[in-house]
Amino acid sequence: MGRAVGIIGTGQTRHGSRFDVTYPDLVREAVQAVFEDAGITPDDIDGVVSGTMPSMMEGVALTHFYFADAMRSVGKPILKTETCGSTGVSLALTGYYWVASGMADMVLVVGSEKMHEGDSQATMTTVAEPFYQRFFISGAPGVFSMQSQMWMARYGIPEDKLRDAAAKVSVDHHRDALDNPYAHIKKAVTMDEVKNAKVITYPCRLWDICPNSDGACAVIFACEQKARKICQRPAWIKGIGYRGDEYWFGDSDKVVWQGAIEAAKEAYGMAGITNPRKELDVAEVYNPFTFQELLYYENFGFCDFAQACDYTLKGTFARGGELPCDPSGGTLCTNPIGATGLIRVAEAAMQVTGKAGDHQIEGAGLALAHAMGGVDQFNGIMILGSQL
Amino acid sequence: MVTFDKKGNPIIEAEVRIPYELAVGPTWYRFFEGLKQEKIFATRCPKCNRVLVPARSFCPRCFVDMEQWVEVSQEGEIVAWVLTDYEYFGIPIRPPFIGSLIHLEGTDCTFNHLIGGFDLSDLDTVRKKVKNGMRVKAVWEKEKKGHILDIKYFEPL
Amino acid sequence: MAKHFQTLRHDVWLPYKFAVGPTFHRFYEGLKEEKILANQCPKCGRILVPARTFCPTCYVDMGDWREVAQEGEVVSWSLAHDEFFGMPVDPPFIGALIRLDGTDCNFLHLIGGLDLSNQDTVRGKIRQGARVKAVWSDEKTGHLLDIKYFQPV
Amino acid sequence: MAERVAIVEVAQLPGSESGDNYLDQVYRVCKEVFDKAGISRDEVGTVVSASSDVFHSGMSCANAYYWDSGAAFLKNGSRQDGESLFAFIYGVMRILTGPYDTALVLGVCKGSENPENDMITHFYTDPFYQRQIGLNETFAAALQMRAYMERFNITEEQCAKVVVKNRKNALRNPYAHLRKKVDLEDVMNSKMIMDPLKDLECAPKSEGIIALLLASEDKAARLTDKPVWCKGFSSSMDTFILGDRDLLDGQLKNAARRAYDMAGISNPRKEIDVAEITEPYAFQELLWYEGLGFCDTGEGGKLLDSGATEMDGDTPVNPSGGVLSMNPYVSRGLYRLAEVALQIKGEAGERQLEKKVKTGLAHGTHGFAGQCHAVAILGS
Repeated sequence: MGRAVGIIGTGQTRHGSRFDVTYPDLVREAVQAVFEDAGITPDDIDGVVSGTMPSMMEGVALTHFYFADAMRSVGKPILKTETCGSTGVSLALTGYYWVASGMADMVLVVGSEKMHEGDSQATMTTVAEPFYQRFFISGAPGVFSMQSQMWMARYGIPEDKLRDAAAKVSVDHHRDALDNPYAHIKKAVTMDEVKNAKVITYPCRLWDICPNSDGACAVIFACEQKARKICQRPAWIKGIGYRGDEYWFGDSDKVVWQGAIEAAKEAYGMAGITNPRKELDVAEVYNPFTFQELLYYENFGFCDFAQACDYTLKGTFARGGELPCDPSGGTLCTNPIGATGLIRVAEAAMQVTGKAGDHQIEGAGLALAHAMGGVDQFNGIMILGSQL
Repeated sequence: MVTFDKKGNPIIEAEVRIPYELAVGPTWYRFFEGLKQEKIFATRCPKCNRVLVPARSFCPRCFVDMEQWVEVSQEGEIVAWVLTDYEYFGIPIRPPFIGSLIHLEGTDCTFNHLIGGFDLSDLDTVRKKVKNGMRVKAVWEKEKKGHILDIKYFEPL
Repeated sequence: MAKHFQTLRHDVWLPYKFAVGPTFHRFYEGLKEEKILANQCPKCGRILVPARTFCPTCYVDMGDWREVAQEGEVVSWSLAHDEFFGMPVDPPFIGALIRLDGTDCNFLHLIGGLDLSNQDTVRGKIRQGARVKAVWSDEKTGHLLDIKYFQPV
Repeated sequence: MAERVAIVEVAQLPGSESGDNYLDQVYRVCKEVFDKAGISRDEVGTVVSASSDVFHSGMSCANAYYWDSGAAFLKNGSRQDGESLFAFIYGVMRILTGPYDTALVLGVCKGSENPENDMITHFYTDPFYQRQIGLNETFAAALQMRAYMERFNITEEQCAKVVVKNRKNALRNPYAHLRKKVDLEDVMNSKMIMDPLKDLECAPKSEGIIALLLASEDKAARLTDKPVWCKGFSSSMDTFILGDRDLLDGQLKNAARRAYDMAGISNPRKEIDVAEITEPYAFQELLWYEGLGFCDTGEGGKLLDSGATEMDGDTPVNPSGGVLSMNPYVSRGLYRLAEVALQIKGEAGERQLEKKVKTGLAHGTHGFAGQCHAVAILGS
């Protein structure tokens, strides 16, 4: 394998509705923060990786041009990565490979989205082609509703139990987000509120679904030698994995989801993890929908298939549980899509370096970050550790 | 022109419309011609033997051509469904509607289409009526355009 | 686009709301008052127009705002003949980069106020270094085209 | 860690309009490159593609659509946006890092399905300033061309001669989109689009689906007896606002210098046997000669006049016919790379250069007046 790579700094914007600033100014907020965190200057950077979700989300195409100055990329080599919702993790992977391959020593990675400037559901409709799927994919909630339903039917999970587990996920994460200074939705909700909220696409109700957010995230990747020199506690990249399914939603199983399983397996193999629930200290799972987070517990081997609800209701994946998931509040509370996966990576890095502040998981040494993209199509994973 | 959002931030509103024109190609063409004759066509992979609908020109897994055409059953079982009752800019079908995955008999994937033919105005009534595993059958539009919506929807049997 | 094979027309039609931010807002407000506003980088000292939030070179917040001259020199120009998507005015028109007096970058705008029907005549009149001056639209909306065009002096 | 990465095989589709479905075309070109290399889809390690949503037939998240057509089902893959040479270098990085010893690199752009390129490039602009003035890539190029002509006394004829040269080369390239000879008068008399830029000096809008198979040194030895090695690469980004830039002193020289350093090239004019460069506007080929160090600043016109960049010159440029003969916006960089690889392999058919080709350069650019450049050096 290539050279060892560490994360030496992270930066995030205050996520939310950010009509107060233009898009490049928002990006700059995260980039300024990452340089401050890493304590280096742009002169130290060998290359920049930029990414957002679909070009037409904000009405500006090929945004690496637009952000050239805000990312301090003028005069520098650049890559532009885009893989739908998994963009953020794909960005991190690009930064990782650039450094691991020896083609750069230090790379700045920037992900962003300003979802309030466009119409997210209208844009996402254009992910489905107009020959066939366009007419039946009712936005992202529709897809995830179908997925959770298939899961429930496959294992005969009682509807009430699933509802309770999903509601607990929502309640826990909304509380978690209160401790995350960057989070978008900062509102505590109760089990009853979640369970009785407005149905968006059955069984998904309002509090089961992530918001549209504006936000940016920046992360600096460095080779081992530079990371050790510059940073007292780098977050080391221990494992990576990525898989994509077929384009058509109906072509592969999304309950026992090979794409998710194999992406995790690839990352675990590299990191030497055999029992993820025991060995991982924290996981930032991409959870735009409560039900989907539960499904991921199973596919990532945090528990057996059909068991996620039981474990969740026991508190295994809550803060203080055996494997806390999304202590940042996760995607459920903050979703600037092109940045979201990178925020997962940044949060995982903050956890293993003890920089997560009020939502720190004490003593976290090994963390998983994940993002999903497409119509349940892509899964990307990065595992970070405090020790190389 | 600058206007203001509800918090008083200055914004510029714009709508963008970009025209594209897509090549249908022979496989989709034959599939759509089938729909005009009230037939649903799939193709079979010579290697893994899976029957995939709509018809494909190649198997995504085996990466070989799929040249054997089969007409598949117009009946099948619901694998998943979702009632959509919210609207957004550019939504292709007026809500409420039920999007679903249907396992058509004799195929090895699920088919994405609508469930309909009954009152969709109340979620609870719909939930009592529509269940996973339920059998449904294609209902055709009178006028065919060679379009995926030539099948009006699938109706519970 | 009539083609010899079957196609499917497919329009991507999307709505947007762009956050203007305080810097452009102030710049637009200036245009409404027939003022072209720039600001100065506290580090490199350059005066950039339109005003920016940050200096693209030094990456520091821009400092003092100032009104700049409405006259300058043509740096480069092009006479557009054909209609194209997003064009600001009907053709023919001249798009140009103009160095406004006292500024340190080139301002993208239009040149007008002369007969554009004959290309050779235009080429005779407009040259690199030619002096031009802003002409304002009667109605101001807080838009770059509140300046109707720059006219040769 | 693999030391070197090779291009093993290349497959490309022609640039002319095709009634075939997008996904079928992607599948076929991937299949062709596997067949040439004698491997199956299952053996492919990783897949990196290049495409841009806005140049992608109106479908967002482009790589979701062609993921399985692009042989990537259940594989670790990624996508680069804007410039397809980015996908090449990302594929190289993935092999260098391991554990994958092969990478499929794919460039995808079915231009015939898109509106005019400039309708799309207009959306590169910020909504507040440059969009309100109607800026697009042709508009920016026209401003750059005039500045170039005036500063260095480049003549309109010199710019037009680039078209004559490249279109003549395209006659021998079966994949080129425009395969009709034009002479200097045709170009000079073609419709003025944005003065001084004439219709025939602007690249067309083409289809372009292309696949390259990369492999580590060990694997390449088993797959081909004519590996083409990646010797150097870099890219460079310029500032966003057009009026802030010196349009005649851009980022190409930075990208080129870094790529040359990596490849150990000190005298590009002597050491590079063939160059394929991205010249969506004729005059840009002359300006890029300068940026690439083939001649001094302001001497691009003279270099062309000397005949050095003709097929039989000492530094032939665009033997494929270049972007003026075929312009699949996003994948055009990979087409340049593929042509250089074929020239080095000696498999360029009728357009194969007579001299021995050992080292070649592929250049890509996207954005207004060359806001971003990428340079790759390949060698035998």
